[in-house]
Amino acid sequence: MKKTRYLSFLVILSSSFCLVSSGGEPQSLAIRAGKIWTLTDGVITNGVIIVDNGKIKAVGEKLDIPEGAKVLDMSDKNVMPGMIDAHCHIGLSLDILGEMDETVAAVAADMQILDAFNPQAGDVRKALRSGVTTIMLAPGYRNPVGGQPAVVKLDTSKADGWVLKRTAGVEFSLMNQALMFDREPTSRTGLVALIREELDQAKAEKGEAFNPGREVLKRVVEAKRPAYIWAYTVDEIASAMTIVDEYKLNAVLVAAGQGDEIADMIAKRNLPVIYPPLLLSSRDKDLKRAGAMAKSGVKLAFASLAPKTDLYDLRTSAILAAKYGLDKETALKSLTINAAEILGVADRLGSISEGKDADLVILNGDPLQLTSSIEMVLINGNIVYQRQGE
Amino acid sequence: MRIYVILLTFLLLVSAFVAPGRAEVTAVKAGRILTISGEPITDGVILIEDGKIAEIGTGIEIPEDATVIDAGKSVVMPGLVDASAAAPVRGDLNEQSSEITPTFRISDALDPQSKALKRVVQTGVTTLFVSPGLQNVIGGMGVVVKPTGKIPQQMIVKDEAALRIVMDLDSTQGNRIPRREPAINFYYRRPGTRMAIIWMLRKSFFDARQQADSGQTEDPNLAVLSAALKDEIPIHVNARRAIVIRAALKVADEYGLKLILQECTEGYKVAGQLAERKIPVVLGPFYYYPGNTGQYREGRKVNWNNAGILAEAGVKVALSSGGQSGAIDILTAATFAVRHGMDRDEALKAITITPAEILGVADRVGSLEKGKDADIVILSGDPLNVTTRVEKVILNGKTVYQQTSGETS
Amino acid sequence: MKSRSHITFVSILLIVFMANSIAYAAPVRKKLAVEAGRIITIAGKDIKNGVILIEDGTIKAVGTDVEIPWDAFVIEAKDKVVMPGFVMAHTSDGLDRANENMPEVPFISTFDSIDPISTFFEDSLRDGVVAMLVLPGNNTLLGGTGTIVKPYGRTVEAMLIKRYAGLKISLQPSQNTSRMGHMQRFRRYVSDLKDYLEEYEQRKADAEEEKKPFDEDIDVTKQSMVDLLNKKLTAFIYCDRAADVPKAIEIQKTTELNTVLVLGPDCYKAADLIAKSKLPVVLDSELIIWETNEQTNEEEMKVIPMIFHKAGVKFAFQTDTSQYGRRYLWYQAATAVKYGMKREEALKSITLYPAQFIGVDNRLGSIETGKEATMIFLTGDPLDAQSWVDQVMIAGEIVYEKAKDERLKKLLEPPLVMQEPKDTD
Amino acid sequence: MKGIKRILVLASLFLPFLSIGAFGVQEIAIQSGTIFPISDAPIENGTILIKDGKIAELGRNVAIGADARVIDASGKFVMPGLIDAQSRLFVIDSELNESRSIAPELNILDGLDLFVKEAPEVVAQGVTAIYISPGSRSLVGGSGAVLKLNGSMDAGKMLLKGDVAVKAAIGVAANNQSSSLERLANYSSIREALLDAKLYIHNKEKSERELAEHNKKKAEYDKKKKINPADKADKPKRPARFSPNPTHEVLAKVLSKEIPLQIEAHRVTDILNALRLADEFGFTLILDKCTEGYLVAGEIARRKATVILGPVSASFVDMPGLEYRHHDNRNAAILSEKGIKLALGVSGRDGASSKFVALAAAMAVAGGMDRDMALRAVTLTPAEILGVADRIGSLDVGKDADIVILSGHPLDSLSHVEMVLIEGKTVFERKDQQ
Repeated sequence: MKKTRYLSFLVILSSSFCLVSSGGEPQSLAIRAGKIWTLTDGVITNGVIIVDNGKIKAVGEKLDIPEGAKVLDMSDKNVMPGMIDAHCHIGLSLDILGEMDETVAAVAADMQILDAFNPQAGDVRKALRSGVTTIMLAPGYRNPVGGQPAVVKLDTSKADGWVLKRTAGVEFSLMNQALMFDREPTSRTGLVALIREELDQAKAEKGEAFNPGREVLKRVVEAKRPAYIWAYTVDEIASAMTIVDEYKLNAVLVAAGQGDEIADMIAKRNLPVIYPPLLLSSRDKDLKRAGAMAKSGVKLAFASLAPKTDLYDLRTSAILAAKYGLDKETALKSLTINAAEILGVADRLGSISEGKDADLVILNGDPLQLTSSIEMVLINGNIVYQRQGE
Repeated sequence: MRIYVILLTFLLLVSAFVAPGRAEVTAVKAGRILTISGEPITDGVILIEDGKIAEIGTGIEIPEDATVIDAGKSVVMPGLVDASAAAPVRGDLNEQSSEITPTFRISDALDPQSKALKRVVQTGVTTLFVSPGLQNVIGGMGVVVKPTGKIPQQMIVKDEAALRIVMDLDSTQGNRIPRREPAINFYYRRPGTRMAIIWMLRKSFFDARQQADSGQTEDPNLAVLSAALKDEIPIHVNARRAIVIRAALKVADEYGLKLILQECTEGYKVAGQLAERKIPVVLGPFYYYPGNTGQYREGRKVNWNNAGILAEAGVKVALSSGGQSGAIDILTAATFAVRHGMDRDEALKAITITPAEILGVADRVGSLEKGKDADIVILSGDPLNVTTRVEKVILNGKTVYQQTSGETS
Repeated sequence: MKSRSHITFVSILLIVFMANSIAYAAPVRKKLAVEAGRIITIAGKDIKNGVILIEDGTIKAVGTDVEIPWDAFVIEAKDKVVMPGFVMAHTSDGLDRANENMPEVPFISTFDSIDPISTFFEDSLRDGVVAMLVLPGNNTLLGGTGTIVKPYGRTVEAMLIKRYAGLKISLQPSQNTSRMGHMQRFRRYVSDLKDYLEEYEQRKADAEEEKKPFDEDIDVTKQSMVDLLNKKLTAFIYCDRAADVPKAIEIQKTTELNTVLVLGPDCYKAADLIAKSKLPVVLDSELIIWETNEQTNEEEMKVIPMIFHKAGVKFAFQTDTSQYGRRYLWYQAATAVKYGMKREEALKSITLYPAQFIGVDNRLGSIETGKEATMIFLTGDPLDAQSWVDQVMIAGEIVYEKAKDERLKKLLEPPLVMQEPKDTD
Repeated sequence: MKGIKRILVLASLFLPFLSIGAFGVQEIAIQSGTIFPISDAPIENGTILIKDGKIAELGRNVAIGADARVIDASGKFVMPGLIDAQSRLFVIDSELNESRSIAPELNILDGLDLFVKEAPEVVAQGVTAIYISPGSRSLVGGSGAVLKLNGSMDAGKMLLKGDVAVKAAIGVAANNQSSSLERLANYSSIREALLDAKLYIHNKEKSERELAEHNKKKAEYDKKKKINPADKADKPKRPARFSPNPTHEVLAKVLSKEIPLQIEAHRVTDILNALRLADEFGFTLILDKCTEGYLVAGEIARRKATVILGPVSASFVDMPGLEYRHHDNRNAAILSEKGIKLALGVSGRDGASSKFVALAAAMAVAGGMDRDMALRAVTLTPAEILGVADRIGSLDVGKDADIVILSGHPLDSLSHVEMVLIEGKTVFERKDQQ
């Protein structure tokens, strides 16, 4: 008796996560919003967003709504662009080592994380309620050269169209976690040496013999593809910068938590930083780091590194950073447009402006308030999540 | 408490003036200056200009715009040089995947944030030599650093300063089967006996010579070794027991290598040979009697006066912390060396100019001379006294440590 | 290999001791006079060119104007500094094994475990230590009782100063118990003990009432704890970290024990609490620890003796024989002076205070009339690294002379130059 | 630079002492701020008068003595100090769990290190009191305590209430090996312990009766003896001595409702088991964590069990394992709507987390909880559940002056704590670090 009720309740809940997708064929849609956080040109109060064919057609204060357009009245709500999680590992196995890292081979450049991604996984569907519409799906940090991340949208119900970038670059790791006691390399020096060696060989690669790994790294060395380098502590970041300087890589620092110590140098090389989640157990001095980094001119994007933290807490990170000295605008941008720029998808995502995808998040309050919750999420103009009223 | 605040503010104002290394001149006045290179100077002045010693001596008039550090009655001496310091590196100091890793450069892994560095500078050490771990036969290349700077590049004084070779039994260590691993993996690579260690050494140098003769140098490892054969890179051999030292000398004779011996716990037994071959030694760590101290109980045959005996015999001796972070600071090591019979001046040299010479950085550090780096330690009294304390440390002309009453409260 | 070295090593020892015994076979002189260049009395001011008059191993007079009786044997020490021997209030060296596995063994005693030929005692004598309280280690809740010995003599009985002194209580939990459980265990033990005593008294009362003879003794396993509660023994309570200090103080308050705190390095944080409690303290041999300043992120030196000194705590130093400098009591004192502690105070913390803590200050700890003639002859100032212990006198008997220290010779002099084997190839 | 920092640090160190020294006895008035008494409706531009550590008066128009120290709170918000009912502050890692599975006689105070550095950070976020209870690895883990963060390092001075509740845990110990059998075993072994306690009480009472009886007999016997020593009546035998058992003593108190039993339970089965125990033995139940409570809110409400809920967000906890699988941020909202007395705890990874109590409340609001209820759930309600509501939890005349002054609304994530007073003493004052 109890059991059944408990089950039924569960069912209801889970149903609330899954999609309320409205039909298949694209139609035009108009959203009246109390506040529109465009992020590229300020905040519009009592504005309208007109969506056509999944794209934003127009956004402004008083626009006339085309006839036949479906109207969403959100005049007491806030609208912001769909948030972008710059690094996470959902849709893989929950076990950290499970699907993220190739532990036998230290160098796995030609591996593609998307091959391990399960679009129907529970945590992917659950992720929609967090207001994150696009993620960078990345391999872990346990390989010196760890494979190729992908950029995907979270409306994975459809068969196709949700993959923005199948191969978005190559992941490197200079963290001590990339060292294993029974696999080369076992030391930081060996780690740096190994990465140098790989890049050298890639440079030298003529391309006669078929070697997919080399091919990939070659593009990285030629700065055609970005290198995503995991480095948390100062010494790790320092060795990352050394390599970037030596090979003139087009690089992004991942999880550079202690970057503020040498922020000026990071800024000088204008390396963008994908910032690790601000944990609710951190000490004050660590919570201040993000703000300090931004102040000295480093471009930030936040990441949940799920399953380390819930995607739902991506926004929490931004809010904590803001509470501890990051200015509000930058905090918001680091959730959206900055992330889009760093991941190279700013042409389609990251702001509410004409021509961009209609990936929108509708909240019942200021996005930088923990009290405000996410009411509705749209991807390509389709409602993919709607909050159950209790 | 309030008094402290006032005192503190005063001190800090002073240091605040000194701290930013502006191109302007700093002058250090002191009752007694131990130059090490020359005679001690009483009531002398040291002029510092952009990190270097511009003038030193008595009767030097101080430019009025100069910041003056008046050390009063205190004793001033050059920053100490630790010729074998604990490596400020996170994680493994050895690349376990091979026992011959000459290209392993410890400088790739330096951690500027290391607590050990911040501590060691407060004991007066301004130059350190850091080398790879002891678990490879040929471990790789060490680096001379100063405990300053935010990234490794800013710390390095001399990279690839020496090649580390280990002839003690350490390189037979870690030879185990890891958990859940098939029995065949690279943990079975290592020599198990001293015979094998020395054989591998011979072989590597033999190959290196072969390659050098044949002209082509693909293998970077061998390239480093042949450089060592040509004395382009000095060789540090870790040898504790007399038998190992003798073996080292043999190998050195065979390949005409120039050696620098490290640890050398039983060096006193072969002092004569070391002297006639002009082989310098870097002593430390120092074991206390009685014996089963040290990983291989090499403390058993310890002689407290090791340093004294070697110096007596005419060997160039440097005293170091022996690569141990918990070890006594080298000033105390010198103090005890004197207690046990070493000559005072020798002992002072053994923690300043001698190690600098051994590391090949004597042109920059190790003594107070015109043109050298302004690495200066100000002591409350005689350096070889336990009750003397470090009051101030100046590194490249900047005050990096200032004794405050905050310490003790 | 090991065993052989051990044997050789033992034999060396025997030789040394033999040498000593031969040297001092002569009967202890009844009357002695020490003419010292400088006497550090600890009790009062230092005395230049003073004389110490000794009769039957006790000091009869100290001063400059002491005239020497004609029949007294005069010891020339005009170029020496004479001071009372050092006292160690707490050590667990010189035992074959310091800790029992069971948590509650108050009934065992170090007396049964002290190893007279352990080099620790010989080294201690060389370093000028004349008395030490040997207690069980720090890993057992109720570790057992201690023994006060002098580091001289071939049997424990010969070394003995006090057979039954001090009981070790450790607040550091052993494996697989939490601090909560550890404390609970202690409280439980005490309450059970009181319970037992009540019962015991009751039986006694009944017996008296019925005019029966009552010959039941107190349970031997509980005796030492009973003595502790009756202040016949002093509790040496080991605190691993600052968090344990309040508990130790609580124990002392609730059970009113004579208490000496034996502290781990972390305990400096509780210096003020300790000062308030007025309990004597034995510091850890690690006198300087480093701490990262939260705000500035700088590494800061914490000089533990100074912190306690400023807080007004009375403490004694102890040594760590495995550490190079820290193994000398004088080095510990010198370190404290280095960072601003008063010299007199520092010297007291290695002589008089430890003597008081272990209750032998009526005999040792200072050079005063009426005290035992136990003193050391130094070649220079005690806090100077360059001065050595030249002679040690215990109860009017010279028991150590540097000149006759065979092992010290071996340690300092170069070996006989041996012929180097010629390479034949 | 470093120098200036140092001075700042020192200054901040002095500040409390100075203010204590200077204003300890004097009366204090906090003026013209928006006051949230929690127990009552907010007061615009009101005044609070503090006399020797207690709240003497509060309201719109309060007469202030001439010599009173006036704190101007105009444009600011004033509320009672926050309470974290699931704190890990002062806890020594791995000192929280005893290897024995049933150890109710343990006291959390023995497992704390009051010398840790996190405390000032926590106070700086307006948290003035915390409740710490033993860990969840042992089934019955000992009693918890409420401490005030008044900057003292002396447990005696910090302790507000000891032996608040006995901590038990169902299922959590079984978290690793997630067999439901294990969970069942947990339940039954706790039940056994309680039954033993019942038996113990019975025996105790019995032996007390016997002893009383014997004493009576003895008295008569003595009287007889006095009258004629020749009396041959044999001396009454003293009954066997009853030796008290601390374990059972504590559980006996639980059974007699002197101390509530705080049961940590995450999953529905465990929560229901906890409720069953409460039904059977009739002790006062505090449900701890209660991760899946929203699924059985009705059951909990029916039993009138109180709940200390947490963590509100999954990112507070370390590795959301089996226990947190169905974690939902609407939990608090659903439970409180059912009228369950509910406190919000942080229950974070470590001590520092305790500073985020206010954020936890905000998150609960995001989950749909009523704003006032959320505020109550981090102030008055925990005070009531922990039985310290007579001292703290709201701004009422006669209560301790544990007061927080904020730059903005308490639930505003970006508002700053300007000043914190504990019993009238300033323990934190904000100097603009940013």
